[in-house]
Amino acid sequence: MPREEDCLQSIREEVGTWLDSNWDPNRPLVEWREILLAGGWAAPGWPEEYFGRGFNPAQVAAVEQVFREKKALGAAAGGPGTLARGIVLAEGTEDQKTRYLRPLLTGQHKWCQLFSEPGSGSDLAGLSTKAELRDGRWIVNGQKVWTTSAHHADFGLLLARTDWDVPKHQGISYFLLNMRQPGIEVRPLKQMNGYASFNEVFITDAIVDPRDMVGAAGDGWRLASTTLSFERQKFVVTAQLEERYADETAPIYEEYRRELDELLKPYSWYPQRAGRVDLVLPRARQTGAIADPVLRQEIAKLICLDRATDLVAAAAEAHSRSGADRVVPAGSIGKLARSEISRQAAHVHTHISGMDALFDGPHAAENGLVAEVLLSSPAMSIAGGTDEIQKNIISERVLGLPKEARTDTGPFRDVPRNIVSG
Amino acid sequence: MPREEDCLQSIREEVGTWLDSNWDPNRPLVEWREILLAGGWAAPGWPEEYFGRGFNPAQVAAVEQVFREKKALGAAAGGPGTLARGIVLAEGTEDQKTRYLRPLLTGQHKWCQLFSEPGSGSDLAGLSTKAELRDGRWIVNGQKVWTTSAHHADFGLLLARTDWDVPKHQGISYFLLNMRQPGIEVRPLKQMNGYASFNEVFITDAIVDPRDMVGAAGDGWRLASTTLSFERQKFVVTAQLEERYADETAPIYEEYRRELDELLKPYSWYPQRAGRVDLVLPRARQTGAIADPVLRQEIAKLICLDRATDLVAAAAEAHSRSGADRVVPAGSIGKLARSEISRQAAHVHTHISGMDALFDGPHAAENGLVAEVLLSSPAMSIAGGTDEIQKNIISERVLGLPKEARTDTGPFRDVPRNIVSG
Amino acid sequence: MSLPLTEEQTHFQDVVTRFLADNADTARLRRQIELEAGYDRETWRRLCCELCLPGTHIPEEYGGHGFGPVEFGIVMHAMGRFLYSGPFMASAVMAAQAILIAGSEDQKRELLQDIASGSVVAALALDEWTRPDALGTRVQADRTDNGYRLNGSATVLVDAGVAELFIAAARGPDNSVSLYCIDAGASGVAVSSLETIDLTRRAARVQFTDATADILGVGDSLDIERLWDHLCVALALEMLGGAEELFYSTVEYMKMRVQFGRVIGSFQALKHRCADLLVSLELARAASQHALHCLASGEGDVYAPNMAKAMASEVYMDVARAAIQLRGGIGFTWEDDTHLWFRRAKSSEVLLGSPYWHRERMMQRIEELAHAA
Amino acid sequence: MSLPLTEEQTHFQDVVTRFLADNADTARLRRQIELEAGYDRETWRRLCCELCLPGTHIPEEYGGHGFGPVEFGIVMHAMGRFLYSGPFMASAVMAAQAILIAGSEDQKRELLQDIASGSVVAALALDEWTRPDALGTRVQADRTDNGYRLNGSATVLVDAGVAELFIAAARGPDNSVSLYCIDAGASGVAVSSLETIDLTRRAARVQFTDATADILGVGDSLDIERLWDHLCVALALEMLGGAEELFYSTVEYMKMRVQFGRVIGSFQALKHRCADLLVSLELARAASQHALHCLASGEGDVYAPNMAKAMASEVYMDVARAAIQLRGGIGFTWEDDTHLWFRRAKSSEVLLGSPYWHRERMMQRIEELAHAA
Repeated sequence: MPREEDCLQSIREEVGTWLDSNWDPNRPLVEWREILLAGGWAAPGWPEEYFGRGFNPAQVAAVEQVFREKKALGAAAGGPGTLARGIVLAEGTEDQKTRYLRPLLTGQHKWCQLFSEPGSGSDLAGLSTKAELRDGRWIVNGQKVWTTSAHHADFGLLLARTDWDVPKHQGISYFLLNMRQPGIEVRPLKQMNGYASFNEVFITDAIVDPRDMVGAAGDGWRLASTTLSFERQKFVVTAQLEERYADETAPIYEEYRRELDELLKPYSWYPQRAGRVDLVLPRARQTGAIADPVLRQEIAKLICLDRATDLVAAAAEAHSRSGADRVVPAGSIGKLARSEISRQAAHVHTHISGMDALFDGPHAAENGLVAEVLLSSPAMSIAGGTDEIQKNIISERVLGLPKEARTDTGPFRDVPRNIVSG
Repeated sequence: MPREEDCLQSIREEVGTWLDSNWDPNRPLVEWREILLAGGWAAPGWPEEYFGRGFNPAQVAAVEQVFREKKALGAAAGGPGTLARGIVLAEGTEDQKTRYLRPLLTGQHKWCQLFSEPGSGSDLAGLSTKAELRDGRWIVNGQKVWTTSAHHADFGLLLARTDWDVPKHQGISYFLLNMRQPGIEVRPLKQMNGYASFNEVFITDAIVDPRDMVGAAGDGWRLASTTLSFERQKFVVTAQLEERYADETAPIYEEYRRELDELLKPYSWYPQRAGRVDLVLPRARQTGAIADPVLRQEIAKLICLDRATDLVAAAAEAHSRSGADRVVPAGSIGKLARSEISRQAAHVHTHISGMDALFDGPHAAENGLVAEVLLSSPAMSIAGGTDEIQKNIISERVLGLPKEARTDTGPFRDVPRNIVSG
Repeated sequence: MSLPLTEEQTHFQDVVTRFLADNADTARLRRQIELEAGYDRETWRRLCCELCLPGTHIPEEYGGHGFGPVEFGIVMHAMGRFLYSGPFMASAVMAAQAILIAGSEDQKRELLQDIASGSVVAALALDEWTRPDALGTRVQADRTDNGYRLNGSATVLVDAGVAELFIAAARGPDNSVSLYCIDAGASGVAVSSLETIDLTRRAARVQFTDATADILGVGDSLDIERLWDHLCVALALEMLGGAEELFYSTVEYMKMRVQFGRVIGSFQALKHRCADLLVSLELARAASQHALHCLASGEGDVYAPNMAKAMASEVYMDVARAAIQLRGGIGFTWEDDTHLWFRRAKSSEVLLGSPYWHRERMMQRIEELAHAA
Repeated sequence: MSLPLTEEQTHFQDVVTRFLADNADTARLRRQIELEAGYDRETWRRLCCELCLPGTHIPEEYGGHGFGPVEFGIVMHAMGRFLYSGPFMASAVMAAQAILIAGSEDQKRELLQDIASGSVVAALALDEWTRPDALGTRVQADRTDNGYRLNGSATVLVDAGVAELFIAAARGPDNSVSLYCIDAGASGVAVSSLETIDLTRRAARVQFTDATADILGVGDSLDIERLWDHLCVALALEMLGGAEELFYSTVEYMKMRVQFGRVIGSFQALKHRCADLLVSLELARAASQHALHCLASGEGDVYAPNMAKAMASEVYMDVARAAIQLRGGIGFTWEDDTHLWFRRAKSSEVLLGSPYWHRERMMQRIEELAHAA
């Protein structure tokens, strides 16, 4: 134990010294990150041959802490780029690593994720975007949807079907798609709450060089699952998303805040989607609804749900840290509970607001935030895996009940699917 | 119209005159019914060759009315006997009609219905009671359950499987089983609410004469559906079940009330199963719960459900009388609604009663009726077709959604089924 | 109890439905939404002149057709089914009903004729749309030499500029609430648009500043509850129309949409959800039909309007939530029509009183009856 | 937040579970029910002497083991899981907790030792079991020369003849509610059995007629809410044990029962119902564990016991209803064990306060805190 702490301390000292001589808030952001990469501090959790030092998570956290103390900025932050970094590092060819990792870390390249399609929502593996090898190049045709930030992405993580004569999971391949080419058209996708946080991507004879296939043909489904598992990994030094260094005025911080804003913009309505439970008691006090015994019941139900869901998550966290193996996947349970919280919160907000629930816009309750809750909450039980999919997961994987009989196990060519008009 | 009324009037006069000269409350019940049969007034809706006069329902109702005015008793009342009369009359052989119809009308023979089995509840056609033809007689083995009044039945309407090599609906045959034989053992089946309204019937090498098969071998499933359709038919003159002629002291009324009591005994808890909505407001006023705004909401929800369910039933009745064809089967909808009413009523009764909900027995709330509601209401969503079966019916037959994929369409021998230990 | 339709009624239903299907489809609705025009004036003109719908339920002596509750129910159902966004509800139902209940004979004769023909669009202006007992708290009426003047602010359920006549509830000098008639063009009347959740039923704020007004009736206090009952039943019928349309379109979508190699309508959990919704719809439909007939006959359950509105509110929201969920991500897009019904369901849920309010009122009425008996 | 069990705790859980599985199975339970004996004295004796369970949570200085909340939670969960019908809850939890909260040092030393060892069975006698504010309305305590005398009637959650010592709540001469200690054999104490819905938790009426009593503590008014909180949390833990047992046995049944040629657990509508129940169970379990730790540490949400009891009540009833429904007709028979849990769920739902009462109390506490802040 003391030895580990000693080691962390020496890391802290080393990175501190390095930052003291290299960190300069007057440099342009990308230039600074080039220095960071050269110094080996952009991705200390990565292997040494790829800008890293092979640090474990505790060591990476120690580095991050020093960065934060010195208000030094790290590698480009989160978003689909995190997934791209993860998959290229883990499964990419040498050539792919050489070409993509550096601009991912400096933030010069933006990425997006091209998995979902209009015809395959819950059934991701039922995708029908087609990639055909013609004259030594992959020609891609199809349509993707729910793509965050596609409109300023340089590259996309693409799933496309390359073999129609095998069962659906086996015919999918994984590509790194250059978004800056004529065959790519990106259109904003407006949601019922008025935001356009996502895009539709229409792909018409887009070209992918064979060296931009990840893994082998048919590996796509496995690689897609691997990709999603990178959502929580932490081997790169990036600022916490909540730390904006708002008081700092040096140009590099300005540039950095623009980068963050662009990244976070699509998510601005997510707190409303979750139900804004935090607003319930203040608003109930303000409107007088807090004195209504019937609404008190509804508010209390909401608080119970919300509080207990946090407790379940905390317990799952404690169990996972301790390595104990409780069979309950807190993920699906929490996801279902949060759908219910959002529904109940929208219900409570409606009745707390009374007649004000009729109105929208900046002059409405809480500057329109309440209306935004009412119009966003339906997404909570759909996005990221519908309630129905979560219930399948729980009943089959946790409770061990039999799987739904499948009718889509034959060659994909013969499986019924939706006809989508682009 | 006037001609029809004239005709009814002349019927009223004829039966009135006949009763004036024949009705005598000092006769034994069966003897009176023999006279009734001989006079042709026991089953005026039946064909003339079988004790009847071929009357339509309005004419039968006119006859019943005169009987009621004169306090004359009709043929033996309701229960499984109604089904037996229906099926024998509609599908029986001449021989079966000759042997069974008369004692069914006089009440000398009691019947029971042997359809359900422990291994096949919702899936009635999955029954596995076996009938084999040996030495010119059917030998029956198996177990039946939920049999009302089996303990004093003389005969039973029996479904048994005679062919195991065809799909399940095709291998079932329909028999008239003599219950007074050594191979029949009847055991009372106690329910969770303490009543034993049903029986289990164990059938071990019971014998059925081939002339007691109804229809042909394999006709059983069709005949079972036909049987259940007789539940509401009204071609026989029987007293209304609610009319007990309680003030009449002549011996025939005593005998008749005993018959009724025996018939009705298994159903005494049915009003409690339905939730006793009628008790809710009086009890809420009595306990003071009526002043609780939260419970008022629950009571109001219950009243809404209950009232609207009656309205749906009345509308369905009006539509069916008018011959209009709305596609909604009021049966399944009403059944589901009544399950919900019973659940909500049990909930409301619990919270109206407060601490009294802990107690049972004659000293508890409403002489234990409230406890009986709490312990009987779970049956409402099971008996007569579970909620789940009703929802299948509605979604498939009304909404036209696809049927569940079947795995039991092959020869019954190969279909997975429950092993029941007798 | 709802009786089967006669042949004439079925024909009437067909005509109304076909007209709205042809002239008030969602493509047109969306154009109005984008233009912020509120409603399509040409469709409204034809609905008035060709179908004469605003006069459906207005008695013949006041220039209407004097049709019975069945025809009125047919119209309301169709209005809700197509989310009709013209001023039918505001003018022909709400304002006309207010005049019918509160107006003098002369006023009925004078005002209803134009409303029935559609030549005047009227709108009820209330300072409180969710509970009748709070009416008149924000609008005050004071006597003048030759009438009244109004001060305060109210809300109308049409966009600014649509209504030519306001029927406003206000508290008079004796503290009782009455209805007043105000020319929308009069001085002291300022109307401004409000942003609403329901894109197909706009609203506006009406500000009265010493606005000249005539009292409806002869000053006897208004039977607010009777008016509220009528409005609730009309709204409940409209809501059922919307809920049924959305429900059956969802069922059709489920028969077409494929996931995992089969139509999603074949998944039992989704089938059962639909079955549950159908039960609730049938119950709510029966309740609203019943309330309509109770009001028309003056007989039957006094709480029937509360029951109808409470049940319609809950089932419409249940259907609206399910309609989005069962469509998945597509149902959450702007381009898909589902949210237009969802928004109507959400605003109708609180309009004229939440299910909670109606259930409480229902219990009060039951207990009042019990004590009277 | 519930932490993973240590190795010792896991071992303790195994021992308790195995003992109850072997000695308090439903076959034995049913024998006690038929005999109307209330509980199996031999199992209780061994549970006291061999496992020393009644002393689990009683501090060492009063003769117990002084185990922490985790072990107490393990025991309560197991008690609920097996519907243990002996006087554990009545004596070791309810009466002991009352003495711990209200008793003087001397009383704790004197009374708890025997309760912890099981040599005395005590029972809390309350005139109101669903809301603490109504306590003491039906039992009156009056001063005598050398103590108190009690009059009135209360209920105990053990059968007549089981308890040797009653801890009764009564209203004293100064109108404040205190707890009193009464010898069950004293004159003026009459105990009669009550018929209960819950066959595995009997009850009896205790009638006091000038019964001699000692006051617990030194006459300072009782912290009723603190006692109630402790009882609620113990009950919530017990309820979760019962609900989880019933839930998992139902899931197992669904894997075995065949209809339409497939196990019923393969029908999606039933699978989803189970998934919903598991979510509710996990939430309620987290809430009850949390409440236990809040009480033990004196920190955290003050309303945690209300939340725990409200959630446990609802999920237990939901599971109980589903357990019968998913078994179909078989689940409604006497012979099937499901109704034993259903009855426990039903009585526990109202015992110590309904979900409605607890949610209201929770809101009061939240608002008290907000006003204090």
